[in-house]
Amino acid sequence: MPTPKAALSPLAVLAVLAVTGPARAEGELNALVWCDHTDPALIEPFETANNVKVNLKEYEGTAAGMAILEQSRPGDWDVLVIDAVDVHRAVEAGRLAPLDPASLPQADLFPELVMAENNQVGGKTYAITEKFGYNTISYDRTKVDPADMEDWAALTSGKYDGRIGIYDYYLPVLGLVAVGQGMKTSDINAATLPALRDPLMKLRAAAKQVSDVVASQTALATGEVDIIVGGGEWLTAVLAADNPNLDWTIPRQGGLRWAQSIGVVQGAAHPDLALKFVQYILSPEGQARLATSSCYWGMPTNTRAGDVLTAEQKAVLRWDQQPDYLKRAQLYPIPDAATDQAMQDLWTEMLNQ
Amino acid sequence: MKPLAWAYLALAYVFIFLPVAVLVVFSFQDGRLPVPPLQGLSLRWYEKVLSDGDLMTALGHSALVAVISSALALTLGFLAAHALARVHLPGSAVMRGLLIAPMTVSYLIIALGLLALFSQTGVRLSLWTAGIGHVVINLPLCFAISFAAMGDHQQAAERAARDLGASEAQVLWHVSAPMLAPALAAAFFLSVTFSWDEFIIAFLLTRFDVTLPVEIWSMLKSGLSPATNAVGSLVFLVSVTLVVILELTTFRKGRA
Amino acid sequence: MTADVTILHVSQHYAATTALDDVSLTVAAGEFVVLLGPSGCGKTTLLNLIGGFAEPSAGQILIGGRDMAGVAPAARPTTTVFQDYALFPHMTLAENVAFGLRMRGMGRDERRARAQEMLALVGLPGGDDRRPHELSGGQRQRVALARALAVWPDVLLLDEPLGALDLKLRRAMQDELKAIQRRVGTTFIHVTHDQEEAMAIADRIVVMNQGRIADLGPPRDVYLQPKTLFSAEFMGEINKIPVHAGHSPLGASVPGTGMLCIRPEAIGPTGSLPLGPARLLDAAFFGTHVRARYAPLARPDWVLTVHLPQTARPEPDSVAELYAQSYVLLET
Amino acid sequence: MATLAARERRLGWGLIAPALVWTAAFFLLPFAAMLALSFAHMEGRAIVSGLSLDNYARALGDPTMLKALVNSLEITAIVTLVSVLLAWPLAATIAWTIPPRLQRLALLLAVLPFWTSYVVRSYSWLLVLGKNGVLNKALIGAGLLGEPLQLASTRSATVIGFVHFFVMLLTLTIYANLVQLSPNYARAAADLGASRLRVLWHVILPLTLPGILTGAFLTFVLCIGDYITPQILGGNTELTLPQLIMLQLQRSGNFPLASALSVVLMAVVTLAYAAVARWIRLDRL
Repeated sequence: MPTPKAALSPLAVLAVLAVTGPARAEGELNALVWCDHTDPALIEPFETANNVKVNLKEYEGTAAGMAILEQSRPGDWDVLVIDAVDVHRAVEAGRLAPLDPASLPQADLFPELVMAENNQVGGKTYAITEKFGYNTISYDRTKVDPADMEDWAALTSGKYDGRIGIYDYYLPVLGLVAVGQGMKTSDINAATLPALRDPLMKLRAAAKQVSDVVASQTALATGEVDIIVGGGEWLTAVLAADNPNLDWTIPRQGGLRWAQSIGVVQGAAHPDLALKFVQYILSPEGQARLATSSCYWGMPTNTRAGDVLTAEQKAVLRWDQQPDYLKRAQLYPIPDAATDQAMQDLWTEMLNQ
Repeated sequence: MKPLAWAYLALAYVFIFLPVAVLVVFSFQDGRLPVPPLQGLSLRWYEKVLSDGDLMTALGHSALVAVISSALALTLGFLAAHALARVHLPGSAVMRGLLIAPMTVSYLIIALGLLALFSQTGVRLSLWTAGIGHVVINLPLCFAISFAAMGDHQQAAERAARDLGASEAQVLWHVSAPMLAPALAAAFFLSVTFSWDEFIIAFLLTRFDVTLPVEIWSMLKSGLSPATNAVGSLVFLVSVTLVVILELTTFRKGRA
Repeated sequence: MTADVTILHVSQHYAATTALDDVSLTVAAGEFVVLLGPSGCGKTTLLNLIGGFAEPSAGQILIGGRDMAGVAPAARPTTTVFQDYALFPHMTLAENVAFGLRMRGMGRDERRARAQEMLALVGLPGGDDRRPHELSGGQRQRVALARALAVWPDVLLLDEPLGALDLKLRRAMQDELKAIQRRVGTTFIHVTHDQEEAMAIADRIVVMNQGRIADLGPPRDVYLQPKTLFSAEFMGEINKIPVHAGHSPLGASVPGTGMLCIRPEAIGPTGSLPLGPARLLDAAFFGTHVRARYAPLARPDWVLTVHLPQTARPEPDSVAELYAQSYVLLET
Repeated sequence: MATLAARERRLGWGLIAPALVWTAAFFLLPFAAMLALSFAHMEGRAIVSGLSLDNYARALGDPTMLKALVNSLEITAIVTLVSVLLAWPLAATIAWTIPPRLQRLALLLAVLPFWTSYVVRSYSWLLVLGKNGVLNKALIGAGLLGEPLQLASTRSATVIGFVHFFVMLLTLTIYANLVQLSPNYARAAADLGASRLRVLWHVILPLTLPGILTGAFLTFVLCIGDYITPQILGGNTELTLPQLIMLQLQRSGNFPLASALSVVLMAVVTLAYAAVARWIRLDRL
């Protein structure tokens, strides 16, 4: 009679899966990253040098990354790339392990990008800033008046209705809406959020689409839209070779500075290898490759990457304008859990208009 | 009436083939974007795709999951159908309903349910967990097709085989399965197709070892590119070849 | 290769209906028994119980002295030739015939030889690479027979095996079936609703009606000396004359009370029992005999059916004295 | 000693058990897990299990969520209706106008694009419908259009993508239904004096209705639960329920709310099934 054995089989499958999972080979590094880290040109040199396999899973937006960690088991992840402003959040959730600052090239970073108040908690360093750039306005300069792009108000003036795309990440874009209203991103909280609602909906009404990193690039490149709100060098630089008409600017009211940090996950199966990976990413070579990754470009935080990058690459990255930009850009909003939820709900409501 | 019918037919075929035609044409685009104008013909995107290790790995994963999950779904479905057709069991209507039920549930919900179960029981996501999901969606299909195919003719032969001393396993292997072969082949083939092409379950229940649709999805997320067209065209070419071969062999014979 | 079958007080109930009602029967080893009756009489149910396709609600079935309770069809020393033959369409004739042997783990060569032997037995030598759909109905029937006999059953069960054949073929197969049974010596239990077929092949006929045995005995006895009115009527055409205390409206005098049953061919111008004068209503030539219908003068509303010799040419409206040569008085 | 009937039943249970246990373990149990999760709530960013109805209150009360449900229902209704209306004449044309020996070929052709990858099929519509896509270029080139049509990232694009897929599916099911009909029905009706239209309306249509309903129900289930097509073609505009579920799951990590929304989605499908269950036989597909 096959009954008892057969009856157990699916549960047995489950049990076996639960106990063993797919065998995690020695020398496999699991990293939860933004899409720029998935460029083979960045990863392969590390894999070859250390004879390991790097498994990458990409995500967009801290909440999405935290959700993935929430659904994982301890030891599933070794490396986490996260918005610098959200390092605290990850540390509070127990997701990041402390790092030895001495093992990292802190001294070589642009001073503004050390971001100790973000990367440290209780005096301990949990992450290091690896790449940064700006969320502002990207546009096709043959199709819009570049002068208009210096003022956030131009976007909702009616002139560009149906020609605007919005980058689908609530934190920077809500921050930009705040900046456009003359508000500081750090002032966004549950009480001030309602004030952003109307300007956000007005922007949405003028927009044709709300899309992720690559869809935004594509839309701009194919002329689907002429302006991307939330764009910046990360969006246009990668397309510079194909479409030299794409440009970006920080309007006079200001823009946002994004910065991503990298750290080792708490309880990582391979903490030493994970640290090695972090060190590789922060090395001048790693920094140069990360800066010019196929998914999106962005400024390296390690100044010594400047020796590795070519002059053309530095021009596209606007290496020399950084002092001015850094002055005019604010950091991402850092909402508490309730405000974060409210911001997401507002965002979802905006999507569904 | 006739000219109208032919005109409708022509329009319908244009509608049906338009996206595929565009897909194939722009897979030869000699430029970065698969949108007009056609800048020239090139095979470079095919080269790129065929030398893409991740893509080929995903293709292997898809084939593996499709074949194994379909074989399992067919086995389970066929045995269950055989039981219900052969033995009068109490509550058989309820059981039939239960086995068919997943067919009325969206794949997304099945995927979410399994994700909830797996994350609560600490099962690590992998190709196997996606495979489990694919068995869940294909089991009702295999069961329904097997059950519908069972008739008096083959049940009489099963009875004769039993009378001649065959054990139940021998009856299934030597008589039922060969006699129902066309239906079972159709069920298996449909299952393989569904599993091969399934996205949301594979997307939510795998981590690194993804299947082809998930890999194509991430290609798509990494930008509009003729490479995606090339992958799509290749998948189309392979599937159509397979369909035509099956059409000319198995199913034509099965209908005779 | 052969065994007796004993059926003891077997009943079979399905929900509200009774398919078999306290049936007892003994079949001797090597005997050819035919279960005969109209559809729904319980004959197929009985066959299924012997074959193990169902189990009786009550009673016992013994084969070769062994109680068959709880024994699956495969484990019984019986095999069945099914009404629709149930040949395996995806196997060749030889594979069909060898199937049971294969299930018993017999080697390929050995079972191939046995299959050839069995096919030869049923008159299908050679051509064993054909598949069932290439055969005629009669040939399929032979294959089914060979397949069932190949595994040396003690008892062969035949469920209306000739039902699907046309009349001519059926008569030919009857003779062969009988001959094959003689040769193999296996006990045959054969179900049919065709009384001519039953008489042609049976050593003994079991007439069944409404779940009970209505009559049983050699064909001659069942035909000529039926024990029940049902059996008398089922075995062939019969004239029925009510008799009360030795008297009937035709003046015939047989001691007792009941129904006087006379076969049409047992009536003629001579005989032991006078039936009085009757007027010819009509007559038709049937090849082997002339079928005439008479109305007795004593009861002109009755009709007596009479089989006259082939050569007879009765005059229309003529009156004749009729006599019965053999008869039976059955209780009603 | 077990009776034969009991042994048969045990065998039957043995044969059906693997499928039942599989379905219980990987369909019912997951659904129960999801249901349990739908009553949990978020505390900060952590999931706290409990018996809260908040998620349902939001799923059915929050205008954004409700709008997604309405969007889903509207899109699904339009898609189902349009697909049936387009597929029926196509199936009928193939069954009645094309010579019998070519019918199978015609049918195979009509469903051939079915075999492209599902994700790629939606994507290829993007190439057709984009602002600089093939359709706009062709229409503008032909002088039929001055300004490009805004099709991509709209509901129309989602509907077109869906209809394309389901026309193929429905053509198959309706065709299968039509060729099973004895031509004598139509002949008898015509013989009795019915016009062609009336034959169609009073005889053929009612006879194919079960097939149409089964196909329409499948369309409904597959359409309302699909994430890919609205996500690729509709963009993040006019969210459908599956998009909203994925947003909650992937972006917010709000698995409880995603679960509640899924339960709502399932309830909608179940209601739809209950409405048509009388006429369709899923186990006789």
